[in-house]
Amino acid sequence: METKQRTGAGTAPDDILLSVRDLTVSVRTDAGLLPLVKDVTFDLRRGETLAIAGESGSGKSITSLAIMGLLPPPAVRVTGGSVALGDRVLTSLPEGQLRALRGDRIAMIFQEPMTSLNPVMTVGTQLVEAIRAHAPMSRRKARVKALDALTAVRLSEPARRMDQFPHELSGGMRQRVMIAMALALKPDVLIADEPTTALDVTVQREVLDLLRDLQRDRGTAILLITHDMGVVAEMADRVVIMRRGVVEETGPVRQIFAAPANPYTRDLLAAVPRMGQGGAAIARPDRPVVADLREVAVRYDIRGGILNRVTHRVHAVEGVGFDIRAGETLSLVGESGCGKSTVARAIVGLVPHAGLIRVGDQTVGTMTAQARKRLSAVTQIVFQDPMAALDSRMTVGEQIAEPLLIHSTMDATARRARAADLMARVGLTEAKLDNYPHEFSGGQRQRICIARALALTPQLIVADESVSALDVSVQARVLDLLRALKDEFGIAMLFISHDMAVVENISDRVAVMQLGQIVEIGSRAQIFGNPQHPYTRRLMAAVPVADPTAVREATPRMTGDIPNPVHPVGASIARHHLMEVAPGHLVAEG
Amino acid sequence: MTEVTAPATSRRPDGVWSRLRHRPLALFGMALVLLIVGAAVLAPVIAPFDPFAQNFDGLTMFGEPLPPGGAYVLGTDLLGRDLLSRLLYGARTSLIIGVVANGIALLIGTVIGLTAGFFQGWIGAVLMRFTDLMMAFPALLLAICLAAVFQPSLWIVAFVIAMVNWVQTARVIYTETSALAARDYIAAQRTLGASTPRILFRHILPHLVPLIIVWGTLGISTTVLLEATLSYLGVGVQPPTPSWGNIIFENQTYFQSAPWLVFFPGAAIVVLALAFNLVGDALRDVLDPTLRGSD
Amino acid sequence: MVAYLIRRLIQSILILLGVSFITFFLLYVLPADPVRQIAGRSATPQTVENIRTQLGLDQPFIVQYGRYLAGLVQGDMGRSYLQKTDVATLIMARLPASLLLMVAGIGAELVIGLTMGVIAALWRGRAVDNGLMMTSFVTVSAPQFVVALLLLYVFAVKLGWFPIGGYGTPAHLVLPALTLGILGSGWYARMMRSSMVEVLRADFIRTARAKGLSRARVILRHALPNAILPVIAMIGIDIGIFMGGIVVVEGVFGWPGIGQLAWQAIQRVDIPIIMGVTLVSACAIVTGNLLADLIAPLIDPRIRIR
Amino acid sequence: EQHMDPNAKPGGNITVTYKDDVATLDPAIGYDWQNWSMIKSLFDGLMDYEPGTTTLRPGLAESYEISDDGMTFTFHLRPGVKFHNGREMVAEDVKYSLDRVTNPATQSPGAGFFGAIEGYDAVASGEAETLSGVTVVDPQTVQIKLSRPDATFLHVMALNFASVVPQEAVEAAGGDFGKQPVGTGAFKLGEWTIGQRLVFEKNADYWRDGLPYLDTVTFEVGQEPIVALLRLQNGEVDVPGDGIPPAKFQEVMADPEQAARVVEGGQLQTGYITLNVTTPPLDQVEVRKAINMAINKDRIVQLINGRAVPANQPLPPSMPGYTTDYAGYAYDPEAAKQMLADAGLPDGFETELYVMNTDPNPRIAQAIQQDLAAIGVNASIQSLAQANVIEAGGAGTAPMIWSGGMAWIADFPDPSNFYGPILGCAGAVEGGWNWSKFCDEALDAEATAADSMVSQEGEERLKMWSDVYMKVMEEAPWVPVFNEQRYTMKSARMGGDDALYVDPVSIPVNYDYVYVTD
Ligand SMILES: Nc1ncnc2c1ncn2[C@@H]1O[C@H](COP(=O)(O)OP(=O)(O)OP(=O)(O)O)[C@@H](O)[C@H]1O
Ligand SMILES: Nc1ncnc2c1ncn2[C@@H]1O[C@H](COP(=O)(O)OP(=O)(O)OP(=O)(O)O)[C@@H](O)[C@H]1O
Ligand SMILES: [Mg+2]
Ligand SMILES: [Mg+2]
Ligand code: NI
Repeated sequence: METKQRTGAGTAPDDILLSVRDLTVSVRTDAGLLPLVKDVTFDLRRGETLAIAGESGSGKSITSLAIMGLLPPPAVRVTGGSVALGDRVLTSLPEGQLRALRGDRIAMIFQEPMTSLNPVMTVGTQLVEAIRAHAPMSRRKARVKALDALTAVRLSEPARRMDQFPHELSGGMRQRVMIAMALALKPDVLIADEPTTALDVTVQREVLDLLRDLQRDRGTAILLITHDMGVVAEMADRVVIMRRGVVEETGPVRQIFAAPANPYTRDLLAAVPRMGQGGAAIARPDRPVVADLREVAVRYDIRGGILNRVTHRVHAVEGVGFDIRAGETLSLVGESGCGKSTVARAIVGLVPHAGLIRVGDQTVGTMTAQARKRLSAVTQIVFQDPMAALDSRMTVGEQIAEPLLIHSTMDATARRARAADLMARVGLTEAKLDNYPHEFSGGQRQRICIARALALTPQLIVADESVSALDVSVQARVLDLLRALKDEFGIAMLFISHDMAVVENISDRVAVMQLGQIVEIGSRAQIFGNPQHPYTRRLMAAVPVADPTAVREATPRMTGDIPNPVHPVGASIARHHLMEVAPGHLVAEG
Repeated sequence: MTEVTAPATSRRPDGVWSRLRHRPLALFGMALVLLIVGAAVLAPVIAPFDPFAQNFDGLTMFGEPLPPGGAYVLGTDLLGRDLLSRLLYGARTSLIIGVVANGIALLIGTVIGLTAGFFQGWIGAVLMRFTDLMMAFPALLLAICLAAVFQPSLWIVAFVIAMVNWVQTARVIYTETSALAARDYIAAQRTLGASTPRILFRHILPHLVPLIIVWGTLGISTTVLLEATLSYLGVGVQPPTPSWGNIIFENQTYFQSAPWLVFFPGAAIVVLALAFNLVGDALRDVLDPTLRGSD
Repeated sequence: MVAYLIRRLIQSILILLGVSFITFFLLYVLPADPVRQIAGRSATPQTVENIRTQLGLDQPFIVQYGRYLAGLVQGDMGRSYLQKTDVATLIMARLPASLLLMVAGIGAELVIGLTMGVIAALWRGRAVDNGLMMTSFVTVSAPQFVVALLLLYVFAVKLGWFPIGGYGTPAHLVLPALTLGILGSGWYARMMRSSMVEVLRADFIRTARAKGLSRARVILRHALPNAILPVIAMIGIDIGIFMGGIVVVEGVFGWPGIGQLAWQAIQRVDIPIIMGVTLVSACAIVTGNLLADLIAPLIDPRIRIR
Repeated sequence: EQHMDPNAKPGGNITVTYKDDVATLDPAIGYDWQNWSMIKSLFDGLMDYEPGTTTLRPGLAESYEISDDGMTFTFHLRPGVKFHNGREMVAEDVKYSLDRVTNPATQSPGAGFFGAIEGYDAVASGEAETLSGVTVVDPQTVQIKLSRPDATFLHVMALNFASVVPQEAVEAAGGDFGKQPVGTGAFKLGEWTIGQRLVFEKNADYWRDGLPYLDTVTFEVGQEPIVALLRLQNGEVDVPGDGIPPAKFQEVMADPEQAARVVEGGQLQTGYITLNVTTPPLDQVEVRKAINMAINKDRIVQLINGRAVPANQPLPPSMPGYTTDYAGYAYDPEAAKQMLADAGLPDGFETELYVMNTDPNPRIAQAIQQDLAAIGVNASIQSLAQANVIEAGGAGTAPMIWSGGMAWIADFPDPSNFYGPILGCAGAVEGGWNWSKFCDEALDAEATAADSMVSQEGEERLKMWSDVYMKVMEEAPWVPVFNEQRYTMKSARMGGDDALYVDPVSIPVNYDYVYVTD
């Protein structure tokens, strides 16, 4: 093995590490070879961060997998161009030699931290095997190295983590483990494919900081793949904009953000929601209250003991109260696990709750089939993962028409016509009515879910992270759609998201949740303009800004684990008391 | 890149047959199934001999069966009966066992697994405890006891096999249903106000189809052989009614001196199971919309 | 954990109670009279009645069952009608052989089936895959007795590699275990194949490859343990099927297990033995299921025992 | 008297296999054909048979006297006979053994054989503990009084059930005597691994000097007959206890070397179909005769590879009392059909044929079925486990039963043995073994008369029995089908007279007298 040269941060700009030339990747189909990525060319220099940005499906992941030689066999393969790491042409290297480079000279971290680690092996084992695959050494020595790596990524209690399994770690921790694994062997190139997309803002913040620090300390070249222009602005030196498999534009970040030459790049940048740019909130105190929650609590039982009795409870939601008026959007923000989804599910009657929930003229509670049906006519939910929320074995047309079948006496043609109409409303063509969910892109699927939710023209739509998984351009389109629908039909909306920029864009009022309770609630202007609770402030500070010139102040780092809401049966929970600091702006004291 | 150009109607899911048509293996499987069913139905017409006739010239002087070839195409059995004719008639019995009894078992298993998995709670608990109970029985023993209590006949045997064989299916369906019931799309259906039967039949059952097909096709040979074992233990289909299973069992000790008596019925069972498997696999793929376009 | 075990134990006992009740009832209504078997051909009606009374078989069903249970609680499984020996003694003498065969058989099943499944999954869509899946079908459809005899004939009689039946040394175990293994492997091969195909698509497999691990390590260390999980659950179900299949194989190989005991007892309505064997088998099945449930979290730490 | 073989070499071991496990070695209980010969080698009764024959000879009794009225038997015991536990056998033991076997608590299936002993009824009903008819005269002498004359009594005393057992060993075994047998026989039980193997060891103190020849006999149980034969061919087994399986018969007989090691002999067995005389239309004697004429016995014999001879009467040819000049009902389906028509059944009738479910019995039943179909009788087959067939037979619900697998093998070589429980009125009750439910008081009386004759071998008595069976055949409650021949196979090293391998009372071989040549 050749010795790795490391020159640190101050590298000459022409010191090219990874060079991609006219890379073309194709998939073999019945109709012949279909290019997925065409003539992609870029260089990655020592010590720099190159971002590849672009909408979903633009070929970012395929490009990075092609570099790694990990294209899914046998259908997808490189059909043209080359990838060179230093003087070695990766695309023509046999698998054995390529394997020796993987993880050693060139490492990769993947989008999904939840599924990218082997669930049945301890974190330590997975690290140790990565190290030993390339540097023959005793298990003990490798463990020491692994521990160093975990410490380097600032994982709390690294020694304990070594013997834990991935599922025992939070998403952010897992991503750190992935990073530790990638960096343990000090590779020249690190490819990070959407490393933070699946994470909370606060966690995203930490991971990004970490990557930057590591790069600064070690001079690793990073190929960062993302669809989040905020992340690009903050992290990258240069950026490659891709669309439909071809490179649209390449250039230094500042230049591209300041003066995008390519129209697509301009669109992309325009679609980025930015903090502080939300339109004026429309106060609607005159409108009728559509949803009213008072002292809502949801607890999940944890059973144990010989008789399998309830010993502990997860206090997922504790004493939450708010109302939403017609035509109003209330956003619910907070970190993962704070109970946002649970509130959503309680409102649509999917989980039993204590306290009072009224939607329209219906009281949500233990319901008969009839009441359940009536409730569904007034409120609908749109889930985070549209693929999971659609029946994969039914055409989308049938699924959109299904509520009509359940609730109305329309005949099949009328239903189909209405479904087609709804499809059109959410910007999809009628021709796709007979397609199945997997034949749509994520954004399209989400729109189908929205169409289905709209079929009964409910008074309230609960959108649970409905745009989180979408890339900016699609996200913008869905948000526009929601906004239009709200204005057109006067639908009230409970909008759940961890993306503060999106929240600022769409909401009239915002509620901040922490550990199952609301810690601050107020109008958008109040929350964003004058956040009172420290937790709210931290959320705000964590948002990456899509402006490479912005100077970000250092954020206080979170330490330790997220406090968990599990308590023994009978334990009393400290409730926050909300104080009104301004009209309609309530903040938890303490 | 343009939007989908194909006319909407061509993508309707009703073309199961038309899509099956393009799969040679599926066609082959179907042809085999038809062949076997045809053989069973037309047995009286096509069988060269009376399957019950103990032909005088069907045995050698020493009472040995005749090997294949000659007047008896597949040879004769220990009573001098024409094996081919017996196999043709045996197809009737074996189809009833492998398809009907197995189908009933599948149905029971699916209903119980589905109900328990979907409703959970006390209904689920009661049903699954009952399933555990049935699973704890050594199946063969239970079958023997049941069959001995009732007078053995084809339909009783079919019933007994159904009673014994549903258990595994129920378990598997239960696990799958529980997982499905926890998925978001079912929650979405609930919030749409869909009735329970609707959720069960329109949204859960179709997802269980692949599983049902797998267990159904695997069950064919197991049930056919179970019938044979029951016959052997004296609680099965009564002689001289032929079934592929009991032909094997009657003659298995002769596997050296008269291998055709074991080989042909054995092959028939394999072919039957395989034919249904080919059709089942193809059907599963065709019914799976995520695989559309791959055919 | 302890609480869980206790809970499962209680559940198991209830299941065993149910099994014993149903079996006892079926045997009660069975159209065969054990007393006639005991009394023999020359017995006078009076002798027959004497024996019936002695065995308490003239009592109502509930009383008989109650007495059986009472005995059972004291660890008394009754005495064989025809062998005039404690059923417990008879079963205990044979149980180890059956358990050994079961463990070896399931082991063989797993080895053969899983190997087939893994190979098929790795080369899915190719001729190897089709061939293996076809083979799995043949094994599922093959009659036990014939397979057993065939193996015996080829490997013991013709080639002389193994003893012709019998019990005692590991060499004796090979053929019976192999028979059971071959016959049961088809199911596992199919399960394993689909499970493996699924796992090979998982993200963490890609991660493992990105680390530069060898192909063998990726498959054996990363894919296999994950793919094997659904198969573990299957073992529980399998033991039930196994207990039925063991009769024939034990017969052919002269394996001194409880299968043969049961077979003779059924022929001659020796009710205490039938009851005993049923209960012991049920115990094995229940224990097997429990073990499968206990093993699962060892393989997959995400599964929690509650 | 000792029948010593001059060529015999003492020592060595032979291996015998069986499919079924040995249920018990308690002589009062064991009634399977496979433990019958084993018990014979472990125990002795007062009477015994010459090896390989049906000729009675004294056993533990050195001599005996029969009173003139044939009602009192006085046995003089052989002195110095020791049980395996070392104690000397005395007259008390004989009495104890007879009391034990007749005691209802013992649940002996053979208790009924001792019905002629005075006081039997009291013991059987539980009123008495001991048989009043058995008295110990002195330690070497036992006297047995009968309540009615019984010509077969000496045969009864040669039955396993009459074996002499030591009380202390029975009591010490605490109900498990069947697993820890102690007798006076040529062998004693060495090792018994349940479900696997039994080893008999030579009883060095055996009272017949020089016997047995073998040091040990190993019985391996749980062996499938076809596998046992493979092992025999491989030289691992000396005698396959279950005989040559049908699937292998032709192969063995076609090979001269192997065929030479097969010993053929008759046995006291008849395979028959019972016709339930209480079930219409089988209650008409014409119908029963028609059925007798419908069965093609030659073909059935062919089906079992010719391992039997067609039968025409209940008794097998080798049984004293067999009627040699009787032609029986000849196979004549046409005439049979005519008879049915005469009986008012021109279209035949529907009936059921019960059969035990082990090969070759279902096959034989199907052959019978076809023969019946030829005369218009439509019999559906009920192929069931042994216990279920016996149940149906006893309850009288079975119109026809093929006896195979449960067939009558004589307990002792006397014509009376084929009558009582299976053709007499005593067995024709609910649960009895007379499955045709045939009961003719007059014939019963004749039978009793014959048995009351004092001398057993008397020509006159045999003539009487012959008449009884001829009259039975007149009534045709049975269709005698065949008398099975025995084919015992042995390994090349086995020595001893061929007769020992077809010993009528010790199946498959007489262990005491066979030896190995290597
Ligand atoms: N295994 C495959 N077979 C066929 N087509 C594929 C395969 N994997 C990806 N594609 C197609 O290749 C194109 C590029 O996919 P890629 O995963 O690189 O997109 P991406 O830019 O990473 O998008 P995202 O932001 O959603 O991750 C898409 O149109 C996708 O449908
Ligand atoms: N079925 C359940 N049983 C037990 N605990 C649960 C259950 N569902 C959710 N929880 C717990 O309730 C708490 C709140 O969960 P919830 O899904 O509402 O969080 P969230 O705010 O939506 O998080 P995310 O942003 O990750 O979706 C979490 O601690 C979660 O672990
Ligand atoms: Mg991607
Ligand atoms: Mg959530
Ligand atoms: Ni615990």
